[in-house]
Amino acid sequence: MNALLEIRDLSVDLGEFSLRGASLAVEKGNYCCLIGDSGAGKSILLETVVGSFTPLHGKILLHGQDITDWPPERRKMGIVYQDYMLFPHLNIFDNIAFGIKQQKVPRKQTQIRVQDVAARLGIENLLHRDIKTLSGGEQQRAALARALVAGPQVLLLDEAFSALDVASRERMRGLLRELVNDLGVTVLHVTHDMEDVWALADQVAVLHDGQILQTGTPEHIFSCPRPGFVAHFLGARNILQGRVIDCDPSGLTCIEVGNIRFYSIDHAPSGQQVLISVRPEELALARNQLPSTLRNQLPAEIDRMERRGPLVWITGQAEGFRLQAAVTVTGAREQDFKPGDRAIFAFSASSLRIIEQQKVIHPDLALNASIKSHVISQALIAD
Amino acid sequence: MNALLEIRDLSVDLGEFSLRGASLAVEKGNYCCLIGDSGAGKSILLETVVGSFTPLHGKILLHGQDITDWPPERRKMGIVYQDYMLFPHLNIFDNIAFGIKQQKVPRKQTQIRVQDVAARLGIENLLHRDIKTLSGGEQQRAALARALVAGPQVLLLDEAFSALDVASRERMRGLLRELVNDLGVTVLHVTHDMEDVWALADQVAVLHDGQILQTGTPEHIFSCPRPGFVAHFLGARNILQGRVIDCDPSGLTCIEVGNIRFYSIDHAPSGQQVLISVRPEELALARNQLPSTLRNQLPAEIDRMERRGPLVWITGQAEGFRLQAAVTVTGAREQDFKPGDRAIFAFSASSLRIIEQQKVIHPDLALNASIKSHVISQALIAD
Amino acid sequence: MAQMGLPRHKAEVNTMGNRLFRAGLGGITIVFVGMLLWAMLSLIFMPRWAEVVSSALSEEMLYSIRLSLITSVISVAVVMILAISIGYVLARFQFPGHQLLRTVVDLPMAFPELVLGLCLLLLFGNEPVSGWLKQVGIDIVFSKTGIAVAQIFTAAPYATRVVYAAFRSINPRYELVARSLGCGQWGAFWRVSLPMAKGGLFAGAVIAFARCMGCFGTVLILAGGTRMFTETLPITLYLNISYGNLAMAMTSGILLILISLAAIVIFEILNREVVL
Amino acid sequence: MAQMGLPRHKAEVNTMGNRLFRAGLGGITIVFVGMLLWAMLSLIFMPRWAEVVSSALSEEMLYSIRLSLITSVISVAVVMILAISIGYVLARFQFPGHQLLRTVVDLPMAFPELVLGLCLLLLFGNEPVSGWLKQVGIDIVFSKTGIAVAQIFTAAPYATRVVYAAFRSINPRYELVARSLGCGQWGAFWRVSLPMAKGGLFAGAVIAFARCMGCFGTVLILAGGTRMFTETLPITLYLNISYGNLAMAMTSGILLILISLAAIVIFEILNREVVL
Repeated sequence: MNALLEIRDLSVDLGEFSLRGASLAVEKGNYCCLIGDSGAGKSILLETVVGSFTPLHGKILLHGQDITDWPPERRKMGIVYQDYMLFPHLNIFDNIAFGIKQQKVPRKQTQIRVQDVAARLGIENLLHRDIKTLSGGEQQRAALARALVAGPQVLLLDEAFSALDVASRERMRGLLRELVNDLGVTVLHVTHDMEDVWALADQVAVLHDGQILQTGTPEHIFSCPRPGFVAHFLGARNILQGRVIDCDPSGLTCIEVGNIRFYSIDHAPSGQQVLISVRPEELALARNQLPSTLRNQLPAEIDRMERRGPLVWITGQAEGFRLQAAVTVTGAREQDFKPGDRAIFAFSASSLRIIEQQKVIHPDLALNASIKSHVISQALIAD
Repeated sequence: MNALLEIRDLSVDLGEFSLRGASLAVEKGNYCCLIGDSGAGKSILLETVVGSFTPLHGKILLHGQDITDWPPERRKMGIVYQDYMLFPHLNIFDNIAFGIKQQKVPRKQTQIRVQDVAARLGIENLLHRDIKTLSGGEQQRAALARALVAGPQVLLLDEAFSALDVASRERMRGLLRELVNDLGVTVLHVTHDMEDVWALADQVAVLHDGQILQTGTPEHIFSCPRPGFVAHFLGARNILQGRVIDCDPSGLTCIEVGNIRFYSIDHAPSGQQVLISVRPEELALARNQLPSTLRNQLPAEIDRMERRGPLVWITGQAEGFRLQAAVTVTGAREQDFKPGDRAIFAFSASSLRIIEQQKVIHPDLALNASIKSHVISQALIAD
Repeated sequence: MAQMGLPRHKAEVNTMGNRLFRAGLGGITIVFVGMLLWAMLSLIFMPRWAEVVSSALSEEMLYSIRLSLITSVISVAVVMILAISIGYVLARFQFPGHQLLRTVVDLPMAFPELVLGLCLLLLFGNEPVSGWLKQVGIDIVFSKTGIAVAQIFTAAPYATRVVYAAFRSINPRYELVARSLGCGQWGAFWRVSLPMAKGGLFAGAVIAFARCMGCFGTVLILAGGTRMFTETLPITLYLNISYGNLAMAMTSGILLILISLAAIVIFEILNREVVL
Repeated sequence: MAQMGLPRHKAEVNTMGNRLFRAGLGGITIVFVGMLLWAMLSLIFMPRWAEVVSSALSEEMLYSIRLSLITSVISVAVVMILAISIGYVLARFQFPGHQLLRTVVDLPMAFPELVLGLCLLLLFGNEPVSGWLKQVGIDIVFSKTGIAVAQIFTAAPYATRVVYAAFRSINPRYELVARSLGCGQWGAFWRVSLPMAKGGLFAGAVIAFARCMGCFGTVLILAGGTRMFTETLPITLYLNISYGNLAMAMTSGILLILISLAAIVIFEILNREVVL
C-alpha cells in the first residue's frame, strides 16, 4: 500500500451518529470528496481522522504508520469547517500564525510565511483586521490559510464552502484547486454539493449509514454507481435486472430482461445475472421506431408525465417493468405526448451500463422499485 | 372588488423580517400559493392575516369588511403549520374538536363532525390515540382536520408539507385538493416547493423583501415572470433588452437587439423598448442552420459548458450578449460540442416571450447580467 | 440542551503534557467535591440517632415543623398565583419596561436574604403601610403572618423564573392556533398554555416550597426568631446552635436537607429542560 | 437566546374578555412588583443620611468592611481556581459520574445557607479533620479563616455554574482546530479556551464576590457572629438589628445592596447570554 492516508474498518459510536466499519484509502496528492446523505457519518469520519474520537475498532494509517491513538497535535493535519472557526480573540494574522507560533519559529520567518500564504489567498491586506469585520468568504480564506501555513500532510474540509455565497464558493474552489496542486497536499473533503465534486475531486467516496459504499473517480461513480443507496443518491434510475445471453468481446453484450433484449457496450460473461441501468436523461422518446444507431428501442405506454423545472419526467410502462425518461419541455411539446400514448423509449448501447454482476438477486432492487427514487435522491441532495 | 380576502398595502415591522406595502387579493374558492426566498416575509404575511400582528399601515379585508383590528378569534380562519402544532395534552379527537367545543355545539354533533372530517382525511381510526404515536403525515392530517372542522372562510398553510416525506406529501396534496374543492374554502399557502405550486395553485404570488412582486396563474408567472427577482427566482434566464421594429397583429413581432433580429409571438407596439426572455431548456443547439420552423437561429461561440446532473448548460457568446442553453447530456454528446466551437442557438418564436414593455431601462438587467442567475435561483429554491 | 454534533475528547492516553493537565484539573475537582460531599454526609452519619429521634419528637421541634408547614403551604399558594401571572406577562406580552420588570423580579435572588428582610421590615414597619395594616388589623412585623410574607417575597422570584421559562418554552403559535379556532386570550391561556406548562408549574411550586421551608434571613429579620412563637425549622437550627444544643440543631438540619433533596429530585424529574 | 420567528401578540384592543384577562394579569404583576420596589427603595429613601454617614465611619463598620473585603478577595481567588477547574472538567470531559458531579456541585445552592454552615461545622469541628487542622495550626471553626472557608463553599457553586456555561458555549471544535495546529491540551486550554471564556470568567468572579460579601448563614454558623472579631457586613446588619441600632443595620444593608446591584450590572453587561 502506498496510500498516504488509509482508514481501515473504522467504527465509532456516538449514539445518534456512528461509523460502522468504514474503509478508505487516499493516495498522496489526491483530492478525495466524501459525499453522502445527512446523518451518514461524514463529519465523524473527518473528526476521527483528525483525532477527536477514539474508534471502537479499526485503524487510521498515515504513510503506513498507525496513528489511531495519536493525539491530534501529533498528526499534522489541518481542518477547515463550514463555520470557519477562526479564534475570535485573535486578529487574522495571529489566527493564521497560530500553528507556526506553536512550532517556536523566529518572528521574522513567521511574518514571511503568513504573508506568503495570505497573498496566495488574496487576504494579505486583511491581516491586521478583527475577524468580525471580514466577509464569510474572507474568513474562510483565513481559515484555509491557518490550516495550510503549518504545512499539514492532510487537509480536511468539512462542508467548507456551504456557508458561502455562490460567487465566493466558485472563487474558493479555484484558489483551493491551485494551492492544493502547488503544495501537493492530500485532501479529504466532506461535501453535499455535487459542484464541489465535479470541480475538485480526483476521487469520490460515498458514505451511507457509517460505511463507505463505493469509491472511484467522479466519472466512474456517476456513470456506474453501485445499485442501492449510491445509485439512488446519485440519481441513477431505471435499474433493471436481467441475464446476459450473449457476449461478443469485440461487440455488444445482449441482456435479456423478461423477454425483451437490451444491448450494452459493457461486458459480462454469458449466463450471468446482472443489474443494468440507464440514466433518464439518456433516453429519447419518439412516436415510431427511429431509423438510427440507437440499439435499444423499447415500445411502452406513457404512464405519467411530470414537469419539474426545465424537464418533463415521463414514465413508461413496458411488459412488466417501467422506464423513466427526462426530456426537455420543447421536446415533449413538439411530439405532443400525453399519458396513455404509446411511445418508443430509445437509447444507445453506450448509455446502458452494467452496474453489478451478481449471483444473488437483490429482491428490493429487482425490476422497478425505483419509480420514486429520483424524488428521494433529489430531496437528499437538496438537504 | 369581489375578492374574499384582500390585503392592501400591508406593512409590518418585526425588525429582522418585515412587510413593506404588500398587496394581494384572493377570490372566493381560489387556491393561492405564496412563494419567495427565505426572509421575504411569507410567514409574517400569513400571521398578520390570521391576526397575530398589528400592521403599521394597510388593511386586511374579508368579504370587503375591514378586519385589520379584529382579534384572531373573530376572523374565522384556520392555520396549519409545518410542524403541525397539535396540542400535546389532548388526543387526536380533542385536538380536532377544539374549535367546535369553543362553539358550544352539542356533544353528539361534535362527534359526527369530527368523525366526518377525520374519515375524509383517512384518520378516523386514530382519533383516540396520543399525538406522539402518530407519524408526521398523520399529524399533519389531524392538524388540517382541526383547521377545517370549524368551517373557516380562509385556510392558511405555512409550509404545511415541508416536514413530510415525499410519499406523504403527495398524498396530502391529493387530499387537500379534493377537500378544498368540496368545501369551497379559500386557501393561502406559503411554500418554497414548486411542486405545491404546480399541483395545487390557481394563483401564485411572488413575495420578495416584504412586497408582492407579481401575481397570476402558475403558467403565466412561469412563462412571463417579471424581470428582476421574480425571473431569477423562477429560473428565467437569457433576458435581453431590445426594441420592437415591426409588429404585425396577425403575425410575429420582430425585436432588434444590437443588430440581431428576434421573432416573438407576443405583441408590442413598434418602437417600444422591451425585455425579452427565452428559457434555456427551450433552446436547441446545432452545428448548422436548421432547415425548420424555428424562427430564431443565432450563431454564437460556445463559451462554457457545465454538467449539472442530467443537463449540460452551454453558454454561448454572440455579438455583445450571451445566451444560455440547457441540453441533455446525450444531445451534447451526439453533436460533440466543445468550448470554442461555433454553434447555432435555435428557438421558436413561441418560446421567446416579451416579459416587460418599458420606457425606462433597468441598467442592472440590460444585456447579460444573468449568467450566474440560474445558480442563484437554484440555491434559493434548494434552501 | 444537548449540543448536537459537538465532539468530545475521549481517551487519549499518550503525551505527558496532556496527562499532567488532566491530572491537575481532576485533582482540584476531586479534592473540593470530596470535601463538599464529606461535609454534607457528616450531617447524616455523625449524629447519634437516638438523640435525633428524641429531638424530633420534642415539643419545640413539633411546633417548629407544624409552623413551617402551615406557613409554607399558604406561601406557596400565593407565590404560584404571582408566578403564573408575572411569568405569563413576561413570556407573552411586549411592553416598554419589559426588561426592567424582569430585572426587578430577579433582584431579590441576588440580594442577601438578610437585606430583603430589612427592606420588608422598613416597608411594613413604618408609615404609611404600618398604619394601613393596623386599620385592617393585620400584624406583619414580628408575627406569624410575617413569616409567610417573608417566605413569599423570598420564594416568588425563584418560582417566577421557572414558570416564565415554562411559558416561554411553549411556542406562542399554539395559542395562535387556539385563537384562530375561536378562543379568546383567556381561553387560549386556560385551555392551552396552562395545561401545556403543567410540568413547569409543578416544578415552580416545588422550588417555592423548598425555598419557603429553608427561608432564614428574611424570616429572622421580619418575623424575629422567637422560641415557640415565630420558630420555623431554620430558626430552630440557629437557636439551638446558639444554646449549644447540637442534637436539636442537627435534627432540624437533617429535616431541611431532606426537604431540599426531595425538591431537587422532583424538580429534576419534572423539568430536566428548565433546570438552569 | 432570542427565539427567532416566534410571533408575539401585539396590541389588540377590542373584546371585553381579552381586556379583562390582561387587566387581571397586569394588576397582580403591578401590585407585587410595586411592593417589592417600594420595599427595596425604602432602604435608600428612609434613613437619615447624617446617621448613615456617622454609622459608616464608626469603628465597628470600618472593621466590618475591611474584614469583608479581605476575606472576600481571598475567597474569590480560591473560588475561581475551583470554578475554572471544575467548570472545564464538566464542560469538556466525559466520564462516568459526570451527572452526579454536576449535581453535587449544584447542591449547596439548593440548601439553606444555614444547613451548609452546619455541615461545614461538623466537618471541620470534629475528628479526623479537626485533628489534622490542629497539627498544621489552622483554626477554622469560630475564626477569621472560617469566614473565608464559609464564603468559598457558598460562592463556589455559583461561580462554577457561570464558568461551566461559558466553557460549554465555546464550540469544542475551536480546541480541536488548535490541537490540529500542534497544541497539547494545556496549550489549547491556555491559548484558546481561557481567552475565549474571558467574559464568563470575569462574570463568575463578580458573582462570587457578591455572594462572598453577602454570605450570612454559613458564616454565622461556622465562624460565629462575634462583634469586632468575625464581624462581616451581614453579621453587622444582624447584630445591630438585635441591639435595636437601626441606623447601623441600614448602613450595612445599603452597602450590601450597592454591592449586589453593582455585581448585577457588571454581570449583565459582561454576560447577557450566560445569565440564567
